[in-house]
Amino acid sequence: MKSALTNACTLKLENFEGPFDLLFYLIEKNQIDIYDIPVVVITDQYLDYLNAMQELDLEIASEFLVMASTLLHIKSRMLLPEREPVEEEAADPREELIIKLLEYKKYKEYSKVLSEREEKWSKVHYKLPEAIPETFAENEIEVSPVILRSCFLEVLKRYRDKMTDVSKKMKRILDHEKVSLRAKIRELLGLLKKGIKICFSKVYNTRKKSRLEVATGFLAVLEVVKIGYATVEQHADFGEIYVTPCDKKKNIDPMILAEDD
Amino acid sequence: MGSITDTEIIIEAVLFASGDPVSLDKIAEIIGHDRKTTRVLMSNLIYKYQNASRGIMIRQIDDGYQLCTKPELDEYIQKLGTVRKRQGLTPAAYETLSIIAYNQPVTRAYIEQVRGVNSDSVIQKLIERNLIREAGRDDSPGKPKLYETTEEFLRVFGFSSLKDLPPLEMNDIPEVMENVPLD
Amino acid sequence: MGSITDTEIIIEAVLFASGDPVSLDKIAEIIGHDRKTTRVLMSNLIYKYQNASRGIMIRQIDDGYQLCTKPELDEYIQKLGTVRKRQGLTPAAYETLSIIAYNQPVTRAYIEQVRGVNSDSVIQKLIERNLIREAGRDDSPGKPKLYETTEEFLRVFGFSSLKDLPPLEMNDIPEVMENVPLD
Repeated sequence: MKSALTNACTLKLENFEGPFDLLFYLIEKNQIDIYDIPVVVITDQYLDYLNAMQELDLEIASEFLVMASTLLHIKSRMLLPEREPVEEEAADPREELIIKLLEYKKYKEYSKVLSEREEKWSKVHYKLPEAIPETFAENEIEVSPVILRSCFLEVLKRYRDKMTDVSKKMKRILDHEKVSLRAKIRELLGLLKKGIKICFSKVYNTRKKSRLEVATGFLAVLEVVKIGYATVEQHADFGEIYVTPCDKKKNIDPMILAEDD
Repeated sequence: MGSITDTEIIIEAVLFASGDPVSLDKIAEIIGHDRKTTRVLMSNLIYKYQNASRGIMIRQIDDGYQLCTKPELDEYIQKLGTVRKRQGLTPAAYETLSIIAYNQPVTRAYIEQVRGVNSDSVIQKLIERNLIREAGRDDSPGKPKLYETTEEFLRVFGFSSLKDLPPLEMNDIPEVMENVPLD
Repeated sequence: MGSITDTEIIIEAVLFASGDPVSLDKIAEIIGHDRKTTRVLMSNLIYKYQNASRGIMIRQIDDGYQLCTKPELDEYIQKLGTVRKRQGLTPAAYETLSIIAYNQPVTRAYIEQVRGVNSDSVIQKLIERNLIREAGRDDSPGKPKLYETTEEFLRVFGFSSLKDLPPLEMNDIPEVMENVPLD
C-alpha cells in the first residue's frame, strides 16, 4: 500500500540533488529552525522518503543511506538520557550536521542568484565575427646589415681556424675521446658550488671547445637541472642560457659523483 | 548621445567587426594609447552606450570588451527567428558552479563534501560546456585535480570579472570554510 | 516603445544580432509598422548613421538592411587580423645569407664547406622567404645549382644595390677563402 506521502512526493523524489537537498526540503516544509532541528521528526520523515523511493523502485544513491544512518545515530544520542552531568557543556550531536547544512544552504541560495543572472544574460545577443583576412608581416623580418657582415666574418674566422690550425684540430679530435657526461656533470657542479649564475656560452663555447664537448655540456646542464641542483632560463630564441644554482636539491645519484676509471 | 570622439568611432568599428571580445591590449594597440588611458576610455564608452539611445552596449569580460544587444530588447530579436535557445543548466550544475566560483581553485573532494553527493558527472558536463576548467593539481596527498571557472562562465552569468561575484553571507558560521575536510 | 527613437533602438539591436541583412518586411513586422513607414524610417536611420560619429553604418542591399563598419575605418579593423609573427632570422639563416651575399653566385657545396654543416634546409627557408633564389648552374663537375640574393633581400636590408653591403676590410678576409674546394 502506498502511503499518502508516497503519492504526494512521487514527482519530487528524483529531483533531490542529494541528502542535504532532501533535508532542506523537509526543514522548509516543516518550517523548522535550522539551528534547532527536531531530529526525531526529521529522521522519521527522511526515512519515510527513502521508503517511498524503495516502493517506487527508485535507485537510492548511497549518499542518502549514509545520511540516514547519520540521522539515526544523532537521534539515538539525543534520546539517550545523559548519565552523568558533564562539567563542560556537552557537544550537541547535531552540530556537525548543522554546520554542513548551513554551508550547503549558502551555495544552494547562490545557485538561485546564478540562475537568475543566467536568465537575464541569456537575453543579450552577440554578432558573429567578420571574416578578417590574416595579414602577413613578411616584410618585417628584423635584419641588420651590420649583423650580416659580422656573421660573415665570424663564419670565415671559424673556417680559417678549422683549416689552418691543424694541431688544434688534432687536439680537439683527441679531446673528443675524453668527453664523458659524468665528467661534465661534475665539472658543472663544481662551478655551481660557487653559487653564481653561469652563462652557458661562456663555459661551453664552440670557439674554444669541440662540438661534442659543448653538446655534452648541454646534456650535463639538463641532468643537473633534473636532479635539482640548478634552474635554467633562456629569455629569447637562440639567446643566452643561464644556469642558476638551486637549493631544492633532490637525492643525487652517487654514481654521478663517483670518479671515472 | 554624448559627444563621440574619433577614437571611440574606431573602437566601435573594431568591436563590431570582431564580434568576439577584444582584449584591452589589442584595443590599446589599435588606437595607439597606453593601457591605462584605454581603460578609462573604455569605461567612459561603456557608460555612454548604456545611457544613450542605443540597441547595443559594451560588455567587459575580464580584460576584454565585446558588443552585445541590450537585454531588454530580447523580445524583438527573438522575432528574427534565428536565435537558438540555450539549454539551461541543471540544479546540480548551478550548485557545483557556485561552490567552484567561490572557492576556486577547488578539488572535486571539496565539492562533494559540500554537496553531499558524487559530483563526477556534473563536473564533466560543466567542463564540456566550457564553464569550468582544470587548474593544475592540489599539493595535498594524491595530488587531486583543481577546478576553476572560465571566461565563458563570466560571459554566461554577466560578470565582468570574478571580483563581481555577489558576496556570500559569511556571518552564519565563519569557521565553516576551514572545517570542511579536503580528503 | 512608441517614439521614433525607441524604434531605432530596436532596429539597431535587431540588425546587430542578425549580422546578415534583414529584409524590410521582417523589420516592419518586428517594429509593427507598415512597409512604407518602415522604408522611410530606414532611410532616415541610414542618414543618421552616416552623419553621426559612429563606427558602423547601415547598408541597404536590395530590400534588406545590414549593419557594417564604415569603409574608412578598414585600416584599424585590419589590425584585428592575426598578423603572422615578426620573425628574425635564425643564426644559421644569417650565416648562410651572409656567405651568399658576399660570394654570389655560390653553390651549396661552398656554403656547406664554409659553415661546416649541412645547409639544405636553411637554403630552402631562405628561398621560401624570397631572400635568395637559384641563379643557374656552375660549370664545375655535376653542374651544381648556384644561389644569389634577390631584390627582396635588398629591400629588407635597405640596400639600393649589392654595392651597399657593408664593406669587408681586406685583412678580414683570410686568404684561405680563395682555396675553398668546391667538391
